[in-house]
Formats: sequence, structure tokens, C-alpha cells
Amino acid sequence: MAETRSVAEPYRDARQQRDAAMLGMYVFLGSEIMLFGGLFAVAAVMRLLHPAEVVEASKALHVWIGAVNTAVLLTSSLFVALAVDCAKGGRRRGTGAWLFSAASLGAVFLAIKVYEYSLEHAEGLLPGLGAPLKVSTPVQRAFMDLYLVATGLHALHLLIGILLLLVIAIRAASGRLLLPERAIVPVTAGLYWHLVDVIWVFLYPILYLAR
Amino acid sequence: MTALQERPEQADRHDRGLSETDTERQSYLRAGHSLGSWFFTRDHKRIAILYLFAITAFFMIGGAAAALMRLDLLTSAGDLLTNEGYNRAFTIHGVIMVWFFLIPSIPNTFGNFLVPLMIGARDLAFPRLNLLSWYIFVLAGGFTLFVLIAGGVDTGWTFYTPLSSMFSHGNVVLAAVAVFIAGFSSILTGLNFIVTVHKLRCPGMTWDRLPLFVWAIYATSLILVLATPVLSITLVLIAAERLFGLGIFDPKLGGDPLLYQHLFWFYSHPAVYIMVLPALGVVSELVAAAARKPVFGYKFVAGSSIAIAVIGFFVWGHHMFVAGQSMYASAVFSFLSLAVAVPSGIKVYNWAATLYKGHISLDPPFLYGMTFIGLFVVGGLTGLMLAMLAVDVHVHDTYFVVAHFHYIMVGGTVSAFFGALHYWWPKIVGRTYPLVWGRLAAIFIFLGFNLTFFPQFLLGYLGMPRRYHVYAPEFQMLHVLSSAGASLLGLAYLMPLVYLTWSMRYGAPAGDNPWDATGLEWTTPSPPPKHNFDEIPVVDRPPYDYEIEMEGEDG
Amino acid sequence: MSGPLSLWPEQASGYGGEIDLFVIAFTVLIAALSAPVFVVIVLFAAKYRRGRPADREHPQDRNVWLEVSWSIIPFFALIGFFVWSTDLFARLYHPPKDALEIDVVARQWMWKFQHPEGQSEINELHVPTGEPVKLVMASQDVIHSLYIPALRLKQDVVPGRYTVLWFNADKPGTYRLACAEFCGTDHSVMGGSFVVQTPAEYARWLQQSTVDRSLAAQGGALFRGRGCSGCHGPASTVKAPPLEGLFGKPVALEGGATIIADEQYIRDSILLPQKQVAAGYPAIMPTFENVLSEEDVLKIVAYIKSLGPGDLTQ
Amino acid sequence: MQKTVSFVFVWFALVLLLAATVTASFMLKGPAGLAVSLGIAFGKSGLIYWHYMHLNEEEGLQRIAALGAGAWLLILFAFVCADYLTR
Repeated sequence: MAETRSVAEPYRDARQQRDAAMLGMYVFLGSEIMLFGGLFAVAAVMRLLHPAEVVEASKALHVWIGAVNTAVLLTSSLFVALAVDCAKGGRRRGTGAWLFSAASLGAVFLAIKVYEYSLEHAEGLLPGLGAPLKVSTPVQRAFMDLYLVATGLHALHLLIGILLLLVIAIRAASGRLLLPERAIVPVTAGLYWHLVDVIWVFLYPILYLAR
Repeated sequence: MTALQERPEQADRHDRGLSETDTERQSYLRAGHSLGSWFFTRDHKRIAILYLFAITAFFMIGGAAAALMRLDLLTSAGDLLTNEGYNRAFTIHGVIMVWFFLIPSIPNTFGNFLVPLMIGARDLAFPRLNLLSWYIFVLAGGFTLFVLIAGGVDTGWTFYTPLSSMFSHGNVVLAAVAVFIAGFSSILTGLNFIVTVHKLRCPGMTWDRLPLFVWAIYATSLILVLATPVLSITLVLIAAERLFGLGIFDPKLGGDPLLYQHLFWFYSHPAVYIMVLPALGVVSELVAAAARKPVFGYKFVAGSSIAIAVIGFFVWGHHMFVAGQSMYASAVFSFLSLAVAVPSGIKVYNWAATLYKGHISLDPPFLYGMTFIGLFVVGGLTGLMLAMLAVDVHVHDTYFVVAHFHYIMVGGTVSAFFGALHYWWPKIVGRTYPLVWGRLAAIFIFLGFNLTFFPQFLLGYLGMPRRYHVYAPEFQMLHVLSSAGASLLGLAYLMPLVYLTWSMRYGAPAGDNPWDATGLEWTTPSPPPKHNFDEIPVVDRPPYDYEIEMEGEDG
Repeated sequence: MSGPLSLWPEQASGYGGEIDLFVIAFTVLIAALSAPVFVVIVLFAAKYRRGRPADREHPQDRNVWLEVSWSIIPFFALIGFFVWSTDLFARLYHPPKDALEIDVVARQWMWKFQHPEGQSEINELHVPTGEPVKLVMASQDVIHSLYIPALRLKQDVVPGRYTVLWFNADKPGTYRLACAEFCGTDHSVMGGSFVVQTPAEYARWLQQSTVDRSLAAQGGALFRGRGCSGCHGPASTVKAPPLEGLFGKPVALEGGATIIADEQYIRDSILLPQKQVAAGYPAIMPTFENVLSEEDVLKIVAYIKSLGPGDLTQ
Repeated sequence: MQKTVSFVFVWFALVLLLAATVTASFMLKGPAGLAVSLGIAFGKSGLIYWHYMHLNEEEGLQRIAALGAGAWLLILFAFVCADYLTR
């Protein structure tokens, strides 16, 4: 992203370059969908094999914390969308400010998530940390394993997204990122952010709302 | 007659190897001599060379592991290695050959080198991503070598749970990390090719003028992007189980080991097509160039690549017929596996038809192409036999399966890799190699291969399970035969290494188009300049547009 | 088992013969499909070699009908074989009701076989000719696979569930059995012999083998010793489902579903008791996961299978 | 400005759908509950894809690339579930 020229080596014109970047990002996000898809398949099989126990296990999660976190992420997506709109219009300060707000909301999400983990840890629900577990059945244990892997992987993606947005926010605000010529940079980063949001939109009902 | 067969002038002969041609001076090979100019290059051709070095090294390591196994299998008591040692040998053989040789072999070397040249582009869509992909690959390879040094891993390349997650004593986590990282390289490479083929074709290069090799690489890339992430997440789950005890497949927690197999084969069956589709693309090029004719039924051959890529995603369950999957699922997977035979069959029959009324040259690329076709047909048809449920119950997990997939992977993909190497070598280095040696190597590979792997079909049907190094004495003769073949095969694989290296310095300059072939890559100088084309070409002709020659014209 | 070289495996069942027939027929088919390719390639390569005069007028570069026909015709031939093989395969999933049942427990790195009369053997399986034999298989650790080449049969043995293999051996002799699924260090020596005997010899072998009690009786001892009878017994005050005559009957589950009480159901009820809770009973049964081995569970299953209506109330 | 307004409307719809899915989880159980919660999740991601992820402005190729993987996952789901449901 150090490019300041608007057309780089293999491309003939800016339009071609922009299309390639968009297509590349969509394809990359497709691979991310497949990555989480494996986890969703695990969740589906778990529910098929042990429907009643999965529902019981899901009831032990904090529905309302999850709901608040969903709202936080949805709002951050709105901010990113607004930032991208600013970037396309060449409004540097607006771009930086919205991106920064979105990244902050991402951090809020992570903070809430950590708080939620600590609650679950105290309740003896969170495996993998050596503390004695108070899960009632083996399947609940397996469900919590899946919960930890899925939300952990999502949190990792979000963390990457936060760093990405912060870097772009600073570069945009300081003018090192030429706008609107290089608006493609916030646009593609925004696509990534929205996808992380979409994944949470599915994780939330599958993990928290199994009834 | 092709330029290759024209011997250079006598004066040239004394001189060659010492003098550098003008073309060479302006080529990508001479565009910078420092190490940095190679290791920080963004030129797709140089990255292809970097890959070529890396995978050659891995091919040799994987081959050494195979040699060790074949040596051990000479006696039925397995005198050379311990049980554990043998398990580690075949695991490292599998892991290295699958992820560090076969999957990147043709796409990352020839795909990288040729796709931009063939579609009239100056580079891939994301040159930096391309270089990053190589570094990720090398990092993953480093991890693998570290696993090797640290004592190896003993689960087989399939990492089946709960053996890998709860019982193995090997470095499963490290190996999983290595493959996980290699997966990123695969995904980024696939993504790069997809975008390049969509967005960087030169004017006039419509989809129905695309070389069949590019079609094949495109289909491969779709699989790379769609299948690899599923493997990645599956490996994450295994590592999580070993590191933190997060037992998602643990039967004691109500998990199902078969779920692991479903996820693993959802990747690994399409991965077979990652390995073989580029080879099919190469052979289409070789056959057309050797026959000097358009490939018979271009549209069918191009479409069959896509069909194989798509249908390849619907058949993974045929690895699980005796694993305890539902009988109905098995029947459906068996049927769909037969469906893959249709596009594969189309290709083979169409290649045969391409030769009809051609002007066939028996140069090394063609011989490798024929080696491919012969061995691929045997591998494919025995694959159909394996898709038959009742037969699979008997031969599943035996040497029959081992023989079958080596006919496809080694007989097929590796032969095509060597075919590609012999066909495009003059383009890559700008020099020609001795054709006689090329032909000899091809013949030795064909013979050595069959001697190695045909006896394994018999072994398998006799009931010799795979991954055994202590076996019943009645299998010994066939094993000795197989090991003898493997020695021949190993030597045959070393031959090209010698004469191709020799040719880089002493070979005659190749000229732009030594095979007199069509395709944009042959319109550039050999070796091509850094930016491929001074002016982006414009295509106004169908692919493989060989002019009709009159008989005896070149006699 | 003879000499250092053999080219065709021994055959110990009629089913094995049918597989061989199928394989030979299929080999003929693939020869028919591939021979033209090989012949044509060699022929063309010779006839149309570059520089050789030949008739090269009007070369075609496409012919849709030809291409469609060589895609479709082999496919139809294959469908015939598919039906044939799937029919053979489906038989494996329908063991006869009156089959002799032998329990199999696999672990790293041995096979244990338990006959219904209580005889057990390691890495050796004796069966009679002329009688269908059904193996109910469990794994104590990783995935194994019981492979008997002379029967042309194998089946993976998966931890956490029972898999079944059945056959009807008809030729007395000693054959190999092996583990076909890679299972760790000593995988390649996890094998043994499969001994097919005439019914008379088999009966004699059963008698010679030392045994104190039948499998079901051993299961009954466990049933009492591990405290199962405390709740499931007639004198119990705890409300637990009765087990007499349970096997093979439909069970109504909490949540409305119904399940047939087969071996797998009984196993799951012992090891994963919350998975399927019988309707009308509190879900209070503890898991016996760490108390009972797969062998023990199979014995208890045999015991519960042996319980007729009213057996426990006596 | 036009866009800003539509973005905020989409956000409002997303939050409403979130409220709907939480409410539904208290009222519906079993397959019906699952169907509704997944349906709402698809609705929400549809809104995000269409408006926030620019699919309303992109050409067919990009739309296929963006949604293709989701469709591809159905293969995995269909066949894996088919196995478990017919065992």
C-alpha cells in the first residue's frame, strides 16, 4: 500500500487496477468464508448428533452480552461504510475519523469479549485454561471447545482488522494516502471488516441462540 | 524443421557457452545479478525460478524418503528401519510430496512463468503477493524440515484423528503448522491466477482463445481458493486439541472421528485435482505442439477442466467407503466418482484424436506427454475400479490404492512436469538441451515407473495393506521387483537434472520459437525480457492456429 | 500362505468369488476402454510422424457427436457396473438375523475376539463354515480396520461406535487377518490369523478353550458389580428404565423421537447417557466412560441382549 | 448525502433484525427456531453484502466471486449432513 502512483506495473489503466483489486479481495473473502465454513459444518454436525445437549450448552452462554456485541459490530460496519464514502469523495479527515471510530468499536467488542470469557471462566465453562470444568455433560464440553475456537478465531480476525483500519486511518488523515485516487485501499479493507462482521452475524445465532 | 534440430555452425560450437547472445543480455535472467535482485524480485519469471529451486529440493528430500522405504521393503521383516522409523519415513514422504512438491509443482513454476506470457500480460495481477507467496511457502518448508530434524511425525500425511490428536508421539503440531502455512501460499497463488486470468488478458485474448494450459491453471486456482481453507481450519482444530485439549473430534466428548475425515477429504480430494489438472493442461499444449494441429475439440477440453474442478468437490466420500459412513452416502459418492471419469475421458480421447493427420514429432516433450497419457489412463481406470463400492471394500488401504494414486500423481503429474520442463526449458533459459538424452530419460522414466508401481497393483489385490513395513513372506518377490523399478526410476529422474544443467551453459541458443509452436509465449525472445512484451500484443487468431502444411514439405 | 511369490489371493467365501468375478469383468471393461487409446496413439505416432508422407487432407479439429458419444457410451457401461457393485456392497449392510455374533475389540496393537459362549482369543479368530458370522466391533483407542483378504472384506473400527462386518466362510483353512487403517507404531504387526473350521472342529475348539462363563454371564457380573443393578434392578427405588426385553424394541425418547434399542443405543446410554434419554425418566444416569472398557461394555450389551421379559424380576 | 442516509437506514434495519432474532430465540424452539435465526442471519448478511460491501455497484463477475464461496459451502453441508442423517 506504499503506492502513490495511481497505476502500478502490470496494469494498463486505473480502472483495470481497481477491478483487479476488488475481485482479488472478494476472492480472498471467499476463502475466509470457506475457513469459517469448516467450523460451521462442525457446529451443524454437533447439533445433528446431539440436539438436546447442544441446546442446553447454548443456554449457558451470555445471550445479552452476545447481543450487545453484535450491535457493536454492526455499528462499526456502518462507520466503515461511511468512511469509505468519505474516501471516495476525497474527504481525508472524515475518512480518518470514521475509520478510527470503527476500529475503536472493534476494540470495544474485544474488551466485552474478554469480559465475557472471564465470566465463563469463573463459571467453570471455559476449557483449555487448566481450571476445573463444571460442564454437565461431555457434549457441553465439546460445545464449549467449539465456542472457544470459533470466537477465538473470529477475535483474531477482528484484531487484524482493527490494526488494518488504524493504519489506514492514520495514513488517510495525514494525507499520505492519496484520496480519492487510492480510495481502493479503504474500500478493500472495509470489505474485510464487513466480512468479519458477517461471520459474527452467523456465529451469534448458531452459538448463543440454539434453542 | 524445428530450429532445435538445426545444429549450430561449427564456429559457434567452439564458442558456445562462452558467448552470451544479445537476447540473453536483455533477458529477465540478466536483469540484475545481485542476490537481492532475485530474492526481492517481483518478476513472475524469476519467482517461478525461485519456486523451481524450492520444489526441486523438496522433490529430492521426498524422493530420499521414498528410497529409504523401498530399501526397507526389500525384506519382509523390515530389517532396515524400526516400526516407528518407517512410519516417520512414509509420513514425511507424503507430507513433502503432497504439499511441497505436487501441489505447487506445475502451477507455481510453469503457471507463474507462463500464464502472463500466454495471456499477453506483463506480470501477474499482484506481483508482490506472488513474492510473498513464495516466502510463505519457504517458511512452511522450513517448518517441515525442522519437523524432520526434530525427529519427524508418525501419523501419515492424512493426520487422521484420534491418532493424530490424542495418541501420536510425533511433532504433529509442528507438521500441522507447516501445512497450514503452506496453505496460505496456495490460497494467495490461486487468488493471483484467478484475478490475472480475469483482468489482465491482452486485447483479443477472449476466453475461447485462451491456451488450454491457462484454462487448467484457472480451474486449479478455483480449487486452491475454495478447498484449502477447509484444510486450514481442520488443522487448526487438530492443533487446538493437541495443545489445549479442545477435543472437537474426541469420541469421548460425543465427537465423531469421521467428521474429521469429511473435512479433510473435502480438501484433499479436490487437492488431487490441484495436482493433476495443471498436468492435463500441460499435456494439451504438448500434444498440440507435437502434432502441429489445433487440439481436437478445444471447447470440450477447456470445459472438461472446469467440469473436473467442480465435480471434484462432490466425490470426497469415496475415501470413506469402509470408514463407517452411511451406506446411502457411499452409494451417492460412488456414482458421482464415476461422473468425474467423463471429463477425464474426454481429454484422453480428444488428445488421441488430435494426433490424427498431424505432423507428429517424437521429441522429448511429446514422449513425456505420451508417458503421461499412458500412465494417467491406467491410474484413472483403476481409480474407477476403486470407486466401485464392493471392490473398494477389498482393496481400500492396500497397495492397490498406493499404486493407483502413484500412477496419477507420479506417472501423471510428475511426467507432465518433466514434459513441461522439456518443452519450455528453451524459453526459460534460452538454450537447448540434447534431444537424445531427453528421449532416453523419458523412456527410462516410463519403464522404471511401470516396474515400480505395476507390481503394487498385484500386491494390493493380494491383500498387502499400505503403511506396512513388516509383511507376509509371499509378498516379497513383488516388493523386490518394485524396489528394483524404483532404483531405475530414481536414476531416470536424475538424468534431466544433469543435461538440463549442462545445457544452461553449453546448449545452443534456442531462438524465439524452437518448436515452431503457436502461443504468445513463443512470440517473445528466449529467454524473455523483464517485461515480457515491448508492446502488449493483440490477438486476432484462434488458439493453436497451425497453418496446414503440405505433406513431405519438411521431409 | 506359500512361497515368496503369489499372484492371486486365496478365497474363503462365496462372496469373495463374486468380488473376483466382478473385478475380472471390470478389468475387461477398462481394457476395452483404454486399448483403443493406446493403439491409436502408437498408430498415429507412426503413421503421421513428421516428415513422413501420409494423407493429411481435411484434418478435423472438432466433431461434437463423436465427442459426446465417447463421453456418454462408457458412462452407461459404467452405470451397469455401478449397479452390480452397489448391490454386492449393500449386502454387507444386511447381516442375517440368526448370525453367530462375535465381539471384536481393537486396541493399539492387538485384536481381541469374544465368542458368545465366553471364549476369547487374541489376534486369532476361529469361525465355523456354513454359518453366517457377524462381528460387532469396537475400538478402545484409535481407528483400526479389520481386514480379511480371503473374504475380500474390511471394515474400519471406529472409537465411539460399533461397526459391523458379516460373512459366511465356506472353505476351511488358515488365512491372514490384518489391520488396514494406520494406527500408530506397530500398525504393521497388528495382524494374525483367521481360522475357518468345519462346524465339528469349531465345536471342539470351543470346548478346548478355557472359559468360565458365557459373555452374557460375564456382563451380568459387571452389571451387578459396577452398580448398574442398583438403579435398573427390580428392588430399586430409583426410577430407571427397565431393561428386560429391551433389545430390538423401539424406545420413546425425551423430545418425541423414537429409536430402536440396538447395540449402539445401549453403548451410548452407558457411556454418553445424556445423548438419548428415555421419555418419562429423569436424566440422572452418570457416564461410565472412565469406569468401563469397550470390552466390558460389549459384555454388558451381551447381558442386556440376553434379558428376556421378566428376567430381572425373578 | 444520499448514501449516508441509506447507510444509516441499513444499520437501523440490521439492529431491528438483531432484536428480532433475539426475541425469536425466546419464542421458538427446535428446527423452527433454527430456521428463523438462520434466515435472519442470511437477511442481515444480505444487507451488509448488498449495501456495505458494494455489491449493488459491482458487475456480475464480482458478485459471483463474492457469493460463490457461500454457495460452495452448501456442497460441504449437504453431503456431510446427508451422511449423518442416513446412517
